[in-house]
Formats: sequence, C-alpha cells, structure tokens
Amino acid sequence: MRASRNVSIALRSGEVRALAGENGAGKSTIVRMLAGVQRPDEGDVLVDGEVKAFHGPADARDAGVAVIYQEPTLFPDLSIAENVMMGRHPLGSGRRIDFKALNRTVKELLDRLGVKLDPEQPVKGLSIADQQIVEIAKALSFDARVLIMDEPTAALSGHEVDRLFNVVRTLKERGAAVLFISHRLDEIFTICDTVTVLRDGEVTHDGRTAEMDTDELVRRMVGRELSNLFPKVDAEIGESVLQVERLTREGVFVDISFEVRRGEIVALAGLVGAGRSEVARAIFGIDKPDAGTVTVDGRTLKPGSPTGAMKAGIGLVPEDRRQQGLVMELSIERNMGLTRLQALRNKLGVIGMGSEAKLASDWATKLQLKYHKLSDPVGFLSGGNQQKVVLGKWLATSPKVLIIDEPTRGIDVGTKAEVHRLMSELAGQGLAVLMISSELPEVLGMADRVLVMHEGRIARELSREEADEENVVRAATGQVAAA
Amino acid sequence: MSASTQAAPTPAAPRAEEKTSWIDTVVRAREVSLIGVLAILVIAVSLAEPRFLNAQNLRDILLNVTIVALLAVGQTIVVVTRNIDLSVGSILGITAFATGVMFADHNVPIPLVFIGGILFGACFGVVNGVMVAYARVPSLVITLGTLYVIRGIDYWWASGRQINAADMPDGFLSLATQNILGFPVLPLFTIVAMVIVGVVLGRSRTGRELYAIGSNPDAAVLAGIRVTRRVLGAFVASGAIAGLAGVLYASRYGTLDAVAGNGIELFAVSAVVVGGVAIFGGSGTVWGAALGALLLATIRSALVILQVNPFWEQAINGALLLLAIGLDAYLAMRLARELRKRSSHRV
Amino acid sequence: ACGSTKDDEESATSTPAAEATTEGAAAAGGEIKEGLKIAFLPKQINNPYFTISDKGGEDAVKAFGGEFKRVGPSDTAASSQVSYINTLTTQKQDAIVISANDANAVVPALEKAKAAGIKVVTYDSDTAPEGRDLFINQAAAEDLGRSQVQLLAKQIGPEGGEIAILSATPNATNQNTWIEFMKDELSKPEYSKLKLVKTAYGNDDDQKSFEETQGLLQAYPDLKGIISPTTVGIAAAARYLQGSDAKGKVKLTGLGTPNQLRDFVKDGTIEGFELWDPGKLGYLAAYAAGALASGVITGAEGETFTAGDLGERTIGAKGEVLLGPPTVFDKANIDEFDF
Amino acid sequence: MSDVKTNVEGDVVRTSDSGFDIKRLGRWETVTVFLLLMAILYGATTSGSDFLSGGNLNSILSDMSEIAIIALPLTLIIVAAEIDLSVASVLGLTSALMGYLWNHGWAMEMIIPAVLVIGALAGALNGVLVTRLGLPSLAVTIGTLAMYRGLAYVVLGDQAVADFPSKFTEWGFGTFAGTQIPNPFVVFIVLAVVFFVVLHMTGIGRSIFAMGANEEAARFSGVRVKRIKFWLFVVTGAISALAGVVYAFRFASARADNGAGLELSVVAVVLLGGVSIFGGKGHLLGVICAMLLLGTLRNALTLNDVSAEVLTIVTGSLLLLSVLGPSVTARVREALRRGRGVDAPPTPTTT
Ligand SMILES: Nc1ncnc2c1ncn2[C@@H]1O[C@H](COP(=O)(O)OP(=O)(O)OP(=O)(O)O)[C@@H](O)[C@H]1O
Ligand SMILES: Nc1ncnc2c1ncn2[C@@H]1O[C@H](COP(=O)(O)OP(=O)(O)OP(=O)(O)O)[C@@H](O)[C@H]1O
Ligand SMILES: [Mg+2]
Ligand SMILES: [Mg+2]
Repeated sequence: MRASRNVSIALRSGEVRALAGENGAGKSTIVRMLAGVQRPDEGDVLVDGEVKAFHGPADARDAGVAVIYQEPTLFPDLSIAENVMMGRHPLGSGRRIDFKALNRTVKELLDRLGVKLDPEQPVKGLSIADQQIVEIAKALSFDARVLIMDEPTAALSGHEVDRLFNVVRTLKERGAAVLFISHRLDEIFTICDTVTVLRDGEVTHDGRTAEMDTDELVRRMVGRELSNLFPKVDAEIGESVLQVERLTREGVFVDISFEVRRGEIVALAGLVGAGRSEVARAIFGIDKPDAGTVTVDGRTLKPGSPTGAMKAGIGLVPEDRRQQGLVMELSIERNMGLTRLQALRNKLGVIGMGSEAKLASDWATKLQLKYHKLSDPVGFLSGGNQQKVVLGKWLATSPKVLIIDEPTRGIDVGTKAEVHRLMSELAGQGLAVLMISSELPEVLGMADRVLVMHEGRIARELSREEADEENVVRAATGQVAAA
Repeated sequence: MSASTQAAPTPAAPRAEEKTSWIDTVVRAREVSLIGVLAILVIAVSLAEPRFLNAQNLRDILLNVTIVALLAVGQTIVVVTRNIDLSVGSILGITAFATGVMFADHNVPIPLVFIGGILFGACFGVVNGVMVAYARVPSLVITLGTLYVIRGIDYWWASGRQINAADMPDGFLSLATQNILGFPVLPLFTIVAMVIVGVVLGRSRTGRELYAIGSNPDAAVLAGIRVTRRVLGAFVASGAIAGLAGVLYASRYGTLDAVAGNGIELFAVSAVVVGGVAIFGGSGTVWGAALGALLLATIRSALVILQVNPFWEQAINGALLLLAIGLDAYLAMRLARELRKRSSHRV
Repeated sequence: ACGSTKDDEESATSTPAAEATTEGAAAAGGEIKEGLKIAFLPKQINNPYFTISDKGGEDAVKAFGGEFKRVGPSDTAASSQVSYINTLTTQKQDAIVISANDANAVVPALEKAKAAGIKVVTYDSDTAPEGRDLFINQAAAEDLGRSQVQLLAKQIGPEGGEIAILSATPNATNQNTWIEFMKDELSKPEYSKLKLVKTAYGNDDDQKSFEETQGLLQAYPDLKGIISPTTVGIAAAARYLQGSDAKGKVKLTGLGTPNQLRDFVKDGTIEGFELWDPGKLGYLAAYAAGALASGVITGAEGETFTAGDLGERTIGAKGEVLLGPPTVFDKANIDEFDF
Repeated sequence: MSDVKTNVEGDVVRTSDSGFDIKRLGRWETVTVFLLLMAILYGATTSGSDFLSGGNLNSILSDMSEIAIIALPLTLIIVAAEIDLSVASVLGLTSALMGYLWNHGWAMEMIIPAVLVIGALAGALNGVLVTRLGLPSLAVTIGTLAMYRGLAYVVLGDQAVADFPSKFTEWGFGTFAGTQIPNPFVVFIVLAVVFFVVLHMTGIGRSIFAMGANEEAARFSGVRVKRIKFWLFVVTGAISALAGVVYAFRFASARADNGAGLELSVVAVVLLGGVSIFGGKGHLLGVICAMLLLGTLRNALTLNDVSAEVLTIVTGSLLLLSVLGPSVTARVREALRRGRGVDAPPTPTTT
C-alpha cells in the first residue's frame, strides 16, 4: 500500500504553500519524507536545484528545512529552553553549556511569538496548546529557509493562531519558503498564496488560493460536492439526562453546574486552557472532583470511577486521540471491543471467537471507516479514521450521554461533515451530547445551547438564538460578568 | 475567522511562573532531602552509639560505598537514557578476576592494570550497547542475558581457581588501606569519576542529549540526535566504569574468585532509585545516585554497629529502601496537589 | 490438633533408621572392582576448597582404575544439587560422592538413587542418615568445635575477654554443629573469662565476610578474638585485621588452607589455625565409595576397608568414617604444607 | 532564491513490531517450538536411552516445577507492563513460615492455607505500593525482594525444618497416577489452563493487554487499571506462596534461603517466551514452550556432563536470542523489502 505517489511540490522562497487533503491523503507522509524521517522509494528532494539525499532529520535540518510535526515531539523532563535548542546549546568556556545565554535566546524567541512562558519551566504539565507553541518556537529557532508545518494550529485558539500567522508573514518577507498543512480551510485562505491538493496520495490540483474559493477547494479535496458542513437537524428535546452540580476541582474549575437533556447538543466553548477538558474528565471520573456531584437519570455517580460513569451510560471521546482515545498498538477490533468487554462474554464467561471482529466490522461500515484489515494496529489509520474508531467504540456502548472533546480536531472537511451529521443523527435518536470545541463555527453550527467557560468558571450560557460569534468571544475572554 | 477570539491574555502566564519556582525546588529538593535524611540518620545513630563517628568507622563506610557508588554513577548514565544495565555485577566480577590474573600470572605494572581493567569492562559495554542500540531491543532483557553469560564465562575461566592477596603487589592492595591526609585513597577514584560524569551529563551537549533520549526517544530521533551512537556510548561508559570498579574491588578484597560482585547490581540499581534517578529516564543526577549509595551504606553500617540481630539486617534494609522511594513519591504527590491549590488562587 | 501435626510425626520418623542398621548385617569382603563409575558432587563446583578435595578423590579413583567424574552447581542454593543427583541417577553411576548443601533437601533424590542401586557417600558435609550409606567425617564435629575454642583461648591468654564467631551461611550444616560444640566448650568453667558476644554470618562470600569482620570490630571495641570456622571467612577476616590497627591485638583462628593464610601467619595477623587435609578427605571418600560399590563393605558399623595410602579404615557408629584429627598450622610448620 | 522540489514515491512505514501482531507472535512461538525439538533431538541423539527414559522426563519436569508455576502469573504481570522481582523471596518466606508453623505444632492442613494467605498479603503490599503510590514496580519489588527474604531469615533464622509429614513430602517427589508426570507439575498444568483462559479469552485478559500497551487509553475506556494491577500482584504473591509449598515438599526441607535467586530464571523464561518487557504483547503458549525448552536443554547438557558454567552461558544466550531473533529478522526483512536500507522508525527502549 502506498501513502503517496509521484507527488511534485515546488516551494518558492517568499511563498506560503498550503498542502490540503482529506485524512489519510498522505500529507504527513510527504512531510516525513521532506524531513528525512522516511526515505522515498523513488524520486528526490531538491534544495536550490541540487538533489539532496536526506539520511536522517539532521541532514534535512542542515539543508535548512525546519519541520513542525503533526504530533508534538518534545522532551517532557527538559526545560522549554532546552527543548527549543536541543543539540544546539550555546557553549561557554571549556565547551560547557552556557545556560544563561540559552534561556535568554529562547526568551526572545517566545516574546517574538508573544507568549509569556518561562524558558526554564519543564515542558511536563504544559497544555497541548503551549506544547504546540514550543514546537513552533523550535522550528523558528533555526531561521530555516524552508519551514514545514503539519497542522500547527490544530490545538491553537484564535489569538495564538493570529500570532503564529504574523510570524509566518515576517518569515515569508525574509524569503523563507513555507509549507502549511491545516484542515481549517479559512486558515488556508488567510495565510497561503498557493495550494497543492492531495487525494489518496496523488496531486489533484495545484494553483493560487486567490483563484479559488472554499467550495472549490473542498470539492477538489473530497472529489465530490459536499453539502452543508453543519447538517444540524432540530431534534425534539426531552427530559434532562445529565445533571452536573457545583462540580469543583481546585485550581482547574470552580462550581460548574449545568444539565444536558435528551436529544440536545450542548457545546462547552472557551479558550484553550479554560478547563473544559478537565470538566469532561471529572464528569467521566478520570479525575476525582474536590466537590460537586454528577447525576445521570437521577442516579448520582460515584466520583472518580470511569466504570461507574460507563455503567450509568456516559461515553467520553477524549481530546488526545493517540494517548487517551486509542491503544495504538492494538488492532482496530481490539480497540472497538475494549468498551464492550462485559457484553462480549458468552455464557461461558469467555469472549467468543470473532465476536470482536463482528462488532468492529458492523461499526466500521456504519461509520464508513477506511481500513485495510480489522486486525491491523489502529495506528496504521490516519487521524480522521482513528477518530471514527474512537466514536465507534463509544457508540457501541449505546450511551445515554456522549461527551465529545474536540470532535473534529485534525479531521478533514469530508470526515468533519460526516462526524457532524452523525452527531445530530445521534441527538435525533435521543442521545444527550456534550461537545467541547475550540472551533467557533462548529460550536455555532452544531449546538442547541452554548456554555462558555472562562478561567475555570462557566462565564455564560447562551441559547442557540443568542449564540453568535461576538457573544461567545466576549464571554470566553471574560468581558462579561458570569450570567 | 476560525477560532473563538482576538487577542486575549493567555491564562498561562501567572501559572507558568509559579510552576517554575516550584519545579526548581523539587529538582533541587532531591539532593537536599537526601542529605537531610543522611544527616538525621548519622546524628540519631551516633547519639545511640557514639563510636559510630570514630575515624575508622567513617573510613570503612566510605570504603564500603566506594564500589557501589561507582557502579551507581555508571548506572545513572544508562538509566537517564531510559535503559538499564544489569550486567555490571558480572562485568565487575570478571574484571576483578582479570585484574588478579594480570598480577598473578603476568605481573603487569599497576597503572597498566587499571587501564586494562577499564578497557576490559568497556568491551563488555560495547557488546551490551551494540545489541541494545542497533538491534533496538529492551536493555533489561539484554543485560539480564549478559549478566548470565558474562558470569558464566567468569566461572569457566576461573574454574575453581582463587587468587589471593598474596598473589598481588602490596602497592596495589595498600590503595585500599592507605590514606591521604586521613582520607582513604580508594574513594578518590569514585569521586573523580563522579565529578567527570556529573559535568558531562549536566553541562555538555552530549550529556543533555542523553537526557533527551531518555525523555522521549522518538522525539530524539526527529530532533536529529544520533540516538544509536549515544545509547551505545552510554553502555560503553557504564561498562568501563564497572571495569574500574572491578579493579578497585580486587584491591579492596584481595581474594578473587568467580563469584566476586555477584548480585551487586541490585545494590547499584537501589542506589540509583533512592538517589532519585527516574527509572523511566530523562531525569536524575549522579550526585543523587552517589548520595543514594552513601545512604544505603550508612544504614547498613548503622545496623551492624547498633548490634541489630544479623537475621533482621536484610529485612530492615529492604524496608528502608521501600520507605525511601515511598516517601519520595508521597512528597511528589503532595507537591502536585500544592501546585494545583496554588494556581486556584488565580481562579 | 486435627490432621497431621508435628507430634504424630515423631513416631513415624524413627522407622527408616531401623532398616538402615539391619541391612548392614551381611558382611562382605574382596577387592575394589575395576572400571567403577564414581561421581563427585561438591557443594559448589568452583569453590577452591572442593577443587583440592576432589583432586584427592580423582587420584584415588585413578588408583583403583575407576572412572572419575565431577559435576556440581555454581551456586550454593539448597536445591541446585538435586537435578545433578537426578542426572547421575539417570546415567547409572556406580557411586555418588556428595557434600550436601542441605542435609535434607537432597535426601529424597538420593533415596531414589539408592533405590536404583547407586551407592551414596557423603563427605565434608553430611545428609540425614537415610540419604547415604557412609559419611566420611573430616574430623569429629566435636573435636573441631572444641579444639578451635581451645586454640583461641591459648592465644588470648588467661585474662580472657569478648570473642565472636564469623560463620558461613546461617544454614551451613557443619558450621552450625561446630558452633554448638564451641558454645558447649565455652560453658566450661576454665573458659568463664571468654564471653561469646556475637555470631556473624559472612555467607562464604568474601566481601560480606570482610564487612562483617569490620562490623564486629566496630560494634565490640574491646573484642579479643574471632573464630571463623570457614576458609572464606577466615581469609577475609585476616585481610581486614591486617589492614586495621586491631592487627595482632584481636586474635583470629579457625579453619583455613595454608596457601590462603601463609602470609597472615608469617606477619603475625594469625598465630595459628587448623584444618584437615581436604585432599585426603576426597581420597578417603573415593575409596569408601569404591569399596561400597564393589560390595567390599555394606556400610554397617565395624566393617573395614583399605583406603590406599591411608591404610585400613573402620566404619564407626552411624555409618561414619573418621579422617582423623585436624592439623594445627603455625609459623613453625606452615611451610611444610601446600594446598 | 531557495526552491525545494519533491518528486517522490513514498511507501508507508510499517513499524515492523507495532501492535499485537498474531503472525509475528506465531513466528516467535514456532521458533521456540523448533528450538525445543532441536533440544530434544540433541538430547536423544547424544545420550539416547538415558535421555528418553521416563525417569529422566520426570526429573526434567520436576526440576522446572516452581519456575513453571510462578511464570504463569508473572506473564500476566509483564504483559500489564509491570514486573515482580520479589517472587522468589515470597517463595522463601512462605516455606520458612511453613517450617516455623510446623515447629509450633500447627496441622499441615492449616499451614497450607495460612501461608497462601500470607503470600497473597505479600503480593498485596507490592500492589498497594505500585497502584496507590504509583511507584515503579521494578524499584518496589527490588525492595520487597530484599525485605521478604530478610523476613524469611527473621522467621526461621539458621534452622532447617525437615520433618514434614511423609504423606506430603512423598506427594512432593511422587508422580501422578502411574504416569511419569511429577505431582507438582500437575499443579502447573491445572493452573496453566486457568491462566491461559483468563489471559487470552476473557475481558480481564483483554484489559491486561490494553493497559500494558497504553495505560491511559485503557483508563479512558473504563478499564479498572489499578484494581486489575493490584489483583495481579496479589495473585502473583499467592501463586509464589503455592510454589513455596511445592518447593518445601519437593525438597522435604524448609529453609530461609529456599529458592534464592529463582526470580531471574522465571523472568528469563517469560521473556524467552516472547513476552514483551514493555507490556501489551505476549502469549502464554510461548512462555510454556520456553519453559520446556530451558528444562530440556539444561537436562540434555548435564547428561552430557556439560559443566554448570556453560549452563549459565546457555541460559543467558537463549535470553538474548529471544529478543534479538525477532528484532533482527524483522529488520532484515525490512531492509530486503525496500531495496535501500531505510532507518525504520525507532522503537523506544525502556527499562
Ligand atoms: N505506519 C503506517 N503504516 C501503514 N499505513 C500508514 C502508516 N501511517 C500512515 N499510513 C497510511 O498512509 C496514508 C497517509 O497517511 P498520512 O498520515 O500521511 O495522512 P494525512 O494526510 O497526514 O492524514 P491526517 O490529515 O489525518 O494527518 C493513510 O492512509 C494512512 O492510513
Ligand atoms: N497555557 C497554559 N499554561 C499552563 N498550563 C495550562 C495552560 N493551558 C492549560 N493548562 C493546563 O491544562 C488545564 C486545562 O487546559 P486544557 O487545554 O485541557 O483546557 P481546555 O479548555 O480543555 O482546552 P482545550 O480542550 O481546548 O485543550 C489547565 O487547568 C492547566 O492545568
Ligand atoms: Mg497528518
Ligand atoms: Mg481540552
């Protein structure tokens, strides 16, 4: 199986080129090859017209190619500064590292990005957003001639994205060539001059962004007309299923109270770091809250017990797919079966032959999963398809309440639309959905009700009617007193 | 506009600073708390038994810790790269015997014996390193294997032969007994090795890269670090240090047969653990490791001098080891909660 | 108490001993056969002491034209000898000569061997009687225990003082029996001034023994003497004393080989120690095994056999054959021995 | 003017040992089986009748009894990405306790359950330290390795208790209903079936694999990670205690140093069986083959008077082979597959 075939991309200095394509189109694979991580079977990489054979990331770097990978590649135990300058520490007397100089350089870099992070702070305990920012700082520290960014904005919220774009523009003026990958199409139109569209590993279009609009781009990526991106059908809303009362976890969020009703999609909006994921984790019992209760259908849950939450009918599609959503090494079917272990038992109490495979293939077809074999490690799938597996394994538990944290993070438009359709379908069938999202269009497009969090509190509750960009943003940035 | 806001103050800022200050203290705290525990122990024991503090005893403690501490230093290099070297005991054993043979059968001059021993140990380090780094297989298994193989070769070579103090030059043996200004000679070797390794790990690019590898091996590759080479290097260093330890062992214990240093690797690992070097790589210092070794040695000597029933010694040793790591984890947990409570003032 | 408890075992255990004596009745005679397969199974294959003793055994076996073979574990764990016994049984050896790591653990296996018609001789360290036909005793445990105390008492002199014992592993059969006799000897009025303050265990490990000695001197500053009834222990102790300021002040005696301790005797760290000749022990054991396997003897009390250069030997009570009194080594005589 | 062009035909990296890959596992098992046959062939040809005799089969199996028994729960522990080095010390502690209680006039029928409970408690302590305090099991069990052995000496000191009732000791070295299968090994066979079902056919087994491969994801899927781990340690403790009982009967002797150093052999067997030290991968059949392989080989070699030291070397080499074999073949295949030697994605090396 080939991930990419016969692809030609030209990056000119002073140009930002977008690489667009569905999940699994082969974008990251190309990035890996440009970065010298993976060796192409045929073809070459040319820099300034001459052929370069990259034997490893180091070669690519020396050739002036800097890369931001899709998943953060940081050293949790080391300080931000060392992460940025690893292997290039400034040396003092006797070839000893000069840590003062190191921290100074990195501080300047971070200031350029306009983030207040302490260079000496270990990367451990940084939010995904801050980790992504460190990645960016690292790439910038090279003053590279070629900058490749694989979905750098996936975990960033508005102002951080803006900062990033400003930096990219300055680089561009300085004559660097930039390759930018994102599933947020508006970003592509904001920052990119040209775009290469990839489908199933082949280039299907190469042109200037100015000469096309979103719909066309989508069409070229998906290869078909794509109807409405937010197919929200209004389901009739039933009685309340999930009640959260005065839920508090010191230092993360404070008395969070809300309810979700049958057939309702409630969005939890806010800036990255507002503590939304933590609320989700607490509801599902991953973290033990310091105070407050969670009630499902009138049954109060034992705090800190995911199993209890599952029994009560809660499902959680977590924010970090690779670390929390899936066991990458296990096969697709094993991952699917993981939430259904009790149900899969036959009368002998053992798991019947192929019962997992059956479960898996059912959901694979329901979700139109692109896969090779169900016994393949789920890690072989591309981001979007992995997300489908996660959804599948939770839908298989036929939950009453489904919490979805960043449902479409790193997922292409095609799949995005599918996921959204699925969500409203489920709501239609009377499922109560709590959706956490940093993408405003998604929030506005899908939610019946929007809860906006700011610094660990629910700043405001907005009905579908009142919810518009301005209201949400003002609440999220604390420009309104809690309603 | 895609996401939810224009310029807004990132909540990170205040939090970040508090974190740093705390993290720093934690990092430093490790060595500090070890020294604290050590001090308390010494004071308590010498109150109960003043002779604990007499010169001879202190010198003996130093001498006893010399070899384990040395191994712990070597072990640290490997452990920060998220590996482990269980074969050091066997390497020490076979090098010690080799030392004996060099003196007894070929009367090699003392300096050459030291060099020879270190190189000898390094060779085994290479074997371990090549298998771990190039074949990319778990070091725990590899070094468990070489632990057997090397010890087996040792048995085979010695085949019941014993080399006694009489077969070795007095100049060599006296290293273990002589003092420079009241300070025993043998531990000086360990101290020198410790300082060198300490500086390399802490202040050189190579050293930092070792930590990086241990912290996140995949990222290390992407960062263009020559992981294979570095890991190999770490094992060679550990082997060489085990070799040196073997030579010192010979000079200290004089009687050499195939069982020398059997099981000592567990002491080395214990020392490293107590010394706060994370078993999963990425953090920890040689100073910590050495202090850990010193702590354990002091405890053992204390048990003897307090005339504890020999049958109880081992049990107490084990219990104390558990106590040490348990306490450490507990403090870490408390601190994590502190951190959260702190940041809550912001909310 | 319900079920099987210790008490109702007492009666049962006596029976095997009874058989042991009855079978001895049929006296036999004649010469040791040619080509007997005799296997030596020491405590630990790479322990220098056994290298010496088994060398003696090999000479003997050669002398009466048998096949000598030596196998054994490289660790002193109780169980590790058993699998060797099993294989030797499978190989249908004529006799097994064993020094037991555990007086009891090896017995079931040895009984199987005996059932398969293999003769079993123990040397240096005995098993429970039902496990073997003969035990070649290096020196009556009693003599050894008492004589070491006497030796030390002589060295320390009339004023007496604190003494300690540095033994092998806590489970070493013969060390423990000797120590019993030492304690008994010490209880006699003439040793009232000698006070045994501690028994330390060096586990026959050089490093451990060395540090235990250290500990003894630290814990008991006015210690006068140490008895170490094990070759590893005494060597380690000697080396520590030699290096410390206690040299000469703290007397050291026990069991050791002359080669190991020659220097210490000469520089006065040790005044005198004792040991039997391990070579002779193995030699005698081999002959006993040969005699048993050829039916010259059955193992019954009072039977006699000729053990090469060692001449006529008689089987004593409980199927024991005595090698003879231990030799005391000191400045005067140590150079006459080489083992 | 910088200008990067690519014209590439990229094939996707297949991380050769990613995931619970039946085929690859099968491959390694067949290797162990193959080696096992080789060992038997070797034994049969070099010392034929002796080797093939029933008595010898018996001694092969009985020699492995304790190792085999303990290897079962330890396999589960290692698949769950933990380790327990204290097993041999628990064995020692329990057999020492048997001796102690026996000397104090307890009935054997009382002693056996008692020591099993003690073993479980010993395991529970490991479990608590690992799951509640979140300590690395390697460190914890190195500590308890020392402590439990120490307690064994505290209990029994330098005594050896050898007057266990003959009906038990005879069971210890007797064989099962006329066959040449030693009784202790029958215990193993029964347990083996149980553990096989649990690990490979039940939800608990699935959970163990999942948490071994990625603990956090398992937790997010509602797997009771801590609880399962805790009980794994408890069971391991109890089974080690059982092994202690078997040991004491088999050698008709209870001593504080029973089974000292056994832990390394057990770990060796499990890893030799192809269980990944990182957790998440392994198969009980592999472990059983490895166990038989080791036993047969050692026996065949001793029959040919190969000395103890060489045996040590063989054990070690087998262990090396068990990890080098799969990895090297995989990388060779990788290299052949893609004409130019491409650096396969790194597999993290962990302690
Ligand atoms: N290790 C692997 N083994 C086998 N197939 C793989 C592997 N990694 C990726 N693939 C496949 O190669 C194709 C391209 O993957 P790639 O990650 O480049 O897609 P992508 O465009 O980056 O998707 P996304 O937008 O979700 O990141 C996908 O079909 C994916 O399933
Ligand atoms: N900028 C930051 N600096 C330090 N820690 C942060 C930061 N952002 C988040 N965190 C940590 O993560 C917790 C919540 O962050 P997280 O990003 O998970 O919240 P969120 O609202 O779920 O954002 P998102 O789900 O969009 O990532 C905070 O309580 C804090 O512990
Ligand atoms: Mg991608
Ligand atoms: Mg989140």
